[in-house]
Amino acid sequence: MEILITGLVLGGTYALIAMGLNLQYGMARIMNLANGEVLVAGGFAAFWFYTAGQISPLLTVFIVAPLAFVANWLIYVIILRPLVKRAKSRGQLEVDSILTTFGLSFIAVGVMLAVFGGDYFSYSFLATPVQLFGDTYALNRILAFLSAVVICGALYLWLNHSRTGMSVRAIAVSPDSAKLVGIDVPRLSAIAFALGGAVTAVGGTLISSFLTLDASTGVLFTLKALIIVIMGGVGDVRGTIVAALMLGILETFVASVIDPGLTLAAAYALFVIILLFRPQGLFGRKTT
Amino acid sequence: MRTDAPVLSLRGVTKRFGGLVAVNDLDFDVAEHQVLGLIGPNGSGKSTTLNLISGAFPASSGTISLRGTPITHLAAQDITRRGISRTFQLVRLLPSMNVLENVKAGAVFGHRRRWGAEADSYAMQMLEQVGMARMAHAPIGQLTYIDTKRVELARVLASDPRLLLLDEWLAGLNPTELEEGIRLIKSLRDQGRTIILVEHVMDAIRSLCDHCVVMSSGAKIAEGTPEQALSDPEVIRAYLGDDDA
Amino acid sequence: MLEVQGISVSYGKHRALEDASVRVAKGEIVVILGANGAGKSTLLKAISGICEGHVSGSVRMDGTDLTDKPANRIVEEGIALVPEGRGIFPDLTVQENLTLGAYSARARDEEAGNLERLFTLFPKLHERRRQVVRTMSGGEQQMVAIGRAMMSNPAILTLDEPSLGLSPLLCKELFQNLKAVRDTGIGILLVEQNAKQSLAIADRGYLLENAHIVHEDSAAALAVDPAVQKAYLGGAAAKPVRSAPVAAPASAPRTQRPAAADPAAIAAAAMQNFAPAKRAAVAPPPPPPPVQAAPPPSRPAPAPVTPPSPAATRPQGIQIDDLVSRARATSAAQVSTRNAQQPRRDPPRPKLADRTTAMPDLGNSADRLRAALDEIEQAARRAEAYRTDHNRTPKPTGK
Amino acid sequence: MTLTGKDYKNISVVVILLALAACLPLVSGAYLLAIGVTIAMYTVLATSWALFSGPTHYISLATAAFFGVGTYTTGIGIEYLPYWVLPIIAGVLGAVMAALVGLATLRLSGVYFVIFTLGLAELVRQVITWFQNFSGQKGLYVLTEITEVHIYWQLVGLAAAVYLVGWLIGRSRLGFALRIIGDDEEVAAHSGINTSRAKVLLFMVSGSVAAIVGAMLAPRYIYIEPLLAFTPMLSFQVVIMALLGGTGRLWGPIVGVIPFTFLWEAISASFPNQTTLLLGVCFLIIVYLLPRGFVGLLDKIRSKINAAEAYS
Repeated sequence: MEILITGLVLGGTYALIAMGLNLQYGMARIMNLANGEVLVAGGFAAFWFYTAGQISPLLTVFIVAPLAFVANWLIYVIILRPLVKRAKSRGQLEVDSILTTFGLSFIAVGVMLAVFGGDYFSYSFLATPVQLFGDTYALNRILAFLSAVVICGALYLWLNHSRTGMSVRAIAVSPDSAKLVGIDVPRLSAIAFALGGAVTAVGGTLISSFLTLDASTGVLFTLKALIIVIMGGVGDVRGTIVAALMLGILETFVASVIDPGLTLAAAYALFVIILLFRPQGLFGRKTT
Repeated sequence: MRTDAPVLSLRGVTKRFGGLVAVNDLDFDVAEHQVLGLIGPNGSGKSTTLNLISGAFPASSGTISLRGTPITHLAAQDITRRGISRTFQLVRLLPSMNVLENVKAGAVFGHRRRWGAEADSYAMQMLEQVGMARMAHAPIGQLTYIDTKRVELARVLASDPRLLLLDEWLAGLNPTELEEGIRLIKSLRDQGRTIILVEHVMDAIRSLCDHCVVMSSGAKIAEGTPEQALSDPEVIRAYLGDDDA
Repeated sequence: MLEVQGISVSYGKHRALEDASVRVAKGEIVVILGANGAGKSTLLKAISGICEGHVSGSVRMDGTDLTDKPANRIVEEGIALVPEGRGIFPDLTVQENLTLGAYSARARDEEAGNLERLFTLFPKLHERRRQVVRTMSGGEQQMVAIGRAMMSNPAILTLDEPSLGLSPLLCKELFQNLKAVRDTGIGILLVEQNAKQSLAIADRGYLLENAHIVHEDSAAALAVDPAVQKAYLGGAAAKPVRSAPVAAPASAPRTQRPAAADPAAIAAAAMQNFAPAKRAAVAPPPPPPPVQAAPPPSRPAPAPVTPPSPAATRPQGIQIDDLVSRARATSAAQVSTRNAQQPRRDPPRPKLADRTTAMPDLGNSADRLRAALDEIEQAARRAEAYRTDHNRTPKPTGK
Repeated sequence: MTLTGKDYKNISVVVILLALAACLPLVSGAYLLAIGVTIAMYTVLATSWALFSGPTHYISLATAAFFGVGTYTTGIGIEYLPYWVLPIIAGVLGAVMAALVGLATLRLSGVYFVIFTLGLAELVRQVITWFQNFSGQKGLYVLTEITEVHIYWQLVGLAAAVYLVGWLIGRSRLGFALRIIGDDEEVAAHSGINTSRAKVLLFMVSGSVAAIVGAMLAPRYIYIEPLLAFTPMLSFQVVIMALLGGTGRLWGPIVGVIPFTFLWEAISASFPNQTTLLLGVCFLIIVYLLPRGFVGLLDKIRSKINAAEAYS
């Protein structure tokens, strides 16, 4: 029971990160390997605001989100759009964007190292225990989970019930058709990419309240987010959430029963199984 | 009557894409040395049928057999190795290679595999056959439209296929090119090759094919000599639409 | 009013469309006929700004220049395309597809009204509005596609082969629907292979052959034009009456190839489809025996420059045989002439108007129709006989 | 096999160059030799990487995983077996691992492959750390008689072998098949090529070579621990060097390796804290300015000169 709840809580925050990546990869069609660095940057912001100004991470979210949105929008428009235009095929865009975002991730790591140094950073925020179903959990985790639920819910509603959200999904489903109904595909792709970045950064802010981060942990989160997105099915919101919860529970299980050092190995095992038996993801459909 | 199995036979072949039935319970045979025309209006499932035969994707049900041996669930490369080679509706060449190397690709990995000097000379022979020998060392980017089609045909011929699938090989040619193209396919016919021809140029069908299978909405609606098939009322209806008059 | 002026499109070296001009007014259906690869889809893509090739020429909508504008701007100007492959969002519901259809600013104010109108036009869409489009049948998906396009409140609706993959019954329904759309005041530009049905609902039509627009006429005139038939069934189909008695006796051994005409002649026959001025010249292989004595060839058939003076010099009864014998007599000569002439075919091309007058008068269309129907019946009998005798794909019914 | 005069010329040039390279330890000091080892190591790694990734366009980030497996083979095996067996065992282990990874991911699109290989080193590292936790040790000592010079010669020999294998593959049906796959996989399948088998085979070659390099370099480290053996930076550096040189030719990667090694030395010396950042900048420079590496640049210049000559 304890594993299940801790897992769900962890999975909830993973869902938020993966949602960010899914917006970028599923909707804007950019495989962003610098995603984890955005997350760490969000965590850094929270750390800085908290230690310097005693500002609660829950408030920092409202500063981080618009900043990350603008930054990611600029990255898309300035750096990535030329690649989209230059690419003759989906495959070429994939290779180019992978290399470019790798470069960006290194640059981000380098900048963060220069600014904050290579140390782990953590701060103590709401580390008070709460009782739930007879077990104790840290309040910050629960809060982070609840915030993640709120944000995921809002995103889900936005994607499914707002006009812009629907057009973002339309781009994911069929960019060619989207043009024909008058959607400005380049503009909306930039928005989806920027929004994805903002969601990821918010995820980072929340995660930093209970996990220890350092400048180079970003890539681990990128990996986990990628595994979740592929498991859930690219561009599929429900799949992302389900896969994130699965991964959260699995990791918690492995960490508490076998060895905390094996969480990534466990995630990979799950990933391989999915690749072998359902390469299109849990909810994805086969393309013919 | 016939003791030997046909080169290719389709029985109850069906392909569904989601809810759409692209090919519906299709039966036909191709005999040795026969040129079979597969015709029908756009979207009637001809190209899908060709893709099913060549193994580009698997049939949902039914069997396809090559000389009596089922090949329904084989991968494309295994089907090619067994002797079915195809051209593509939109010509597909290997852009980083020259003309000869493109053709060699067929000779090296096809039905009868050759290597080294033998592959080179065989590929050259095929280029001569399609009239491209003088361009053997030209890069692909310099070719005219019909020449790209000829190179693709040479690549397919170089694999020494038992059955040749030509997917709208004459489409998009201008009149002069069309004349050359028809002459080329006719020369293949005269060599006694077994061919399935998906084609829209009706005059070519009439003159090149021994036998025609007409498809509409995924199903076979007529079969016979070109004259018979094309004068079938069902066929006229499929092409010209329902006559309201 | 949509006006396309002298538009040319090339994909690399391949010229897909040359100097095409088309206009569509509101409240009319204009159909573009042509064989595969003639450039029909390219024309629609170029109009909607989604063509990947190099486009030159001009597209104007009510006087606003739309050339080189991005696709979403063109939608705002009131041109909606239903592309081949439908252009819908298969993973979304019908309702979502329609809402997305009204994405453009020009459509938003009218969204509710348009939706209501659409649901009256296609009640089925209302029934199925919560269904995911991918799970619907081909005909229903096509309906969604048209509905989606109509939701953008277009002045002109362009459709690329909407009947593709639909059963004859659904086709009929589709064309009735298009007529209903036209009656709401929308102009429709339709690219079709289904000549008869599309001409039945159209007001005007263009014939596109080998990247050129070769003919423009009213739909009624095109419907009886043998060139239209030929564009689809090739040379011999235009004269079924003649071929009937001799064509393929049922006992013919099937391994026997049809009398092998020389490739030049085959190509020549095929090329009749491309060369407008020679539309009357039919050289079908194998040539049927002349029914009447053919007059000696007055001049080589393929000479394309001056159209033959109509009717007077060509009594229609012997016309086809006449041409057949001429074609036979000159087939060898044709190759060289043609090789020399074809590349230069464009400059001396007569203007559209000239060509329409050059159309051979085929007499009373009712007579023709009767003849064609007779022929179809005969053919049906023949086909039936053939099937029972020679059923080589043994089905239970054949035995 | 028939060799043309041009082949003989190329072979002799390569043999002479390798012989010259082998003479380096005789004339140089310790510092230059250390750089020589680094260059030889990256040449082998980048060339074998490009053997697979060049024609197939799959970006493998698994070099560090294979390398680490090789290092650990030596680290564990040195106590029980003579040294010369270990690189062979490492090669076999690398090939087996590559086969498993390839079979699972090479059927799928490139992105899956990248993601999988990206985490592979971390995955193997976690598993090894976990095993070590049982035995209670943190690292392994590799104490041998093998000196830097020996390592250098081994690597030069391995480089010769890699060039030979690459050259043979280029002349073989497998190499031809890979070029076709790189151009158009569907055509390849319809020409009768078993595309996944060809890709997996090449990936095995590449993985096996990386593992051998790891095994050969283990004595240099003396003390190995998971974090050192599986450093992900290695994978990225190999990718960047190979891309900088160009993957279109067998000799492409070395053209990237040599300048990059010196550049990297300079960067590490002058900006020890900004290496990551500058590596990122290198990635961007390659993608935007040198998409086909130095080789592509040379080809472009050459074709321009040819065109200019054709006009004059």
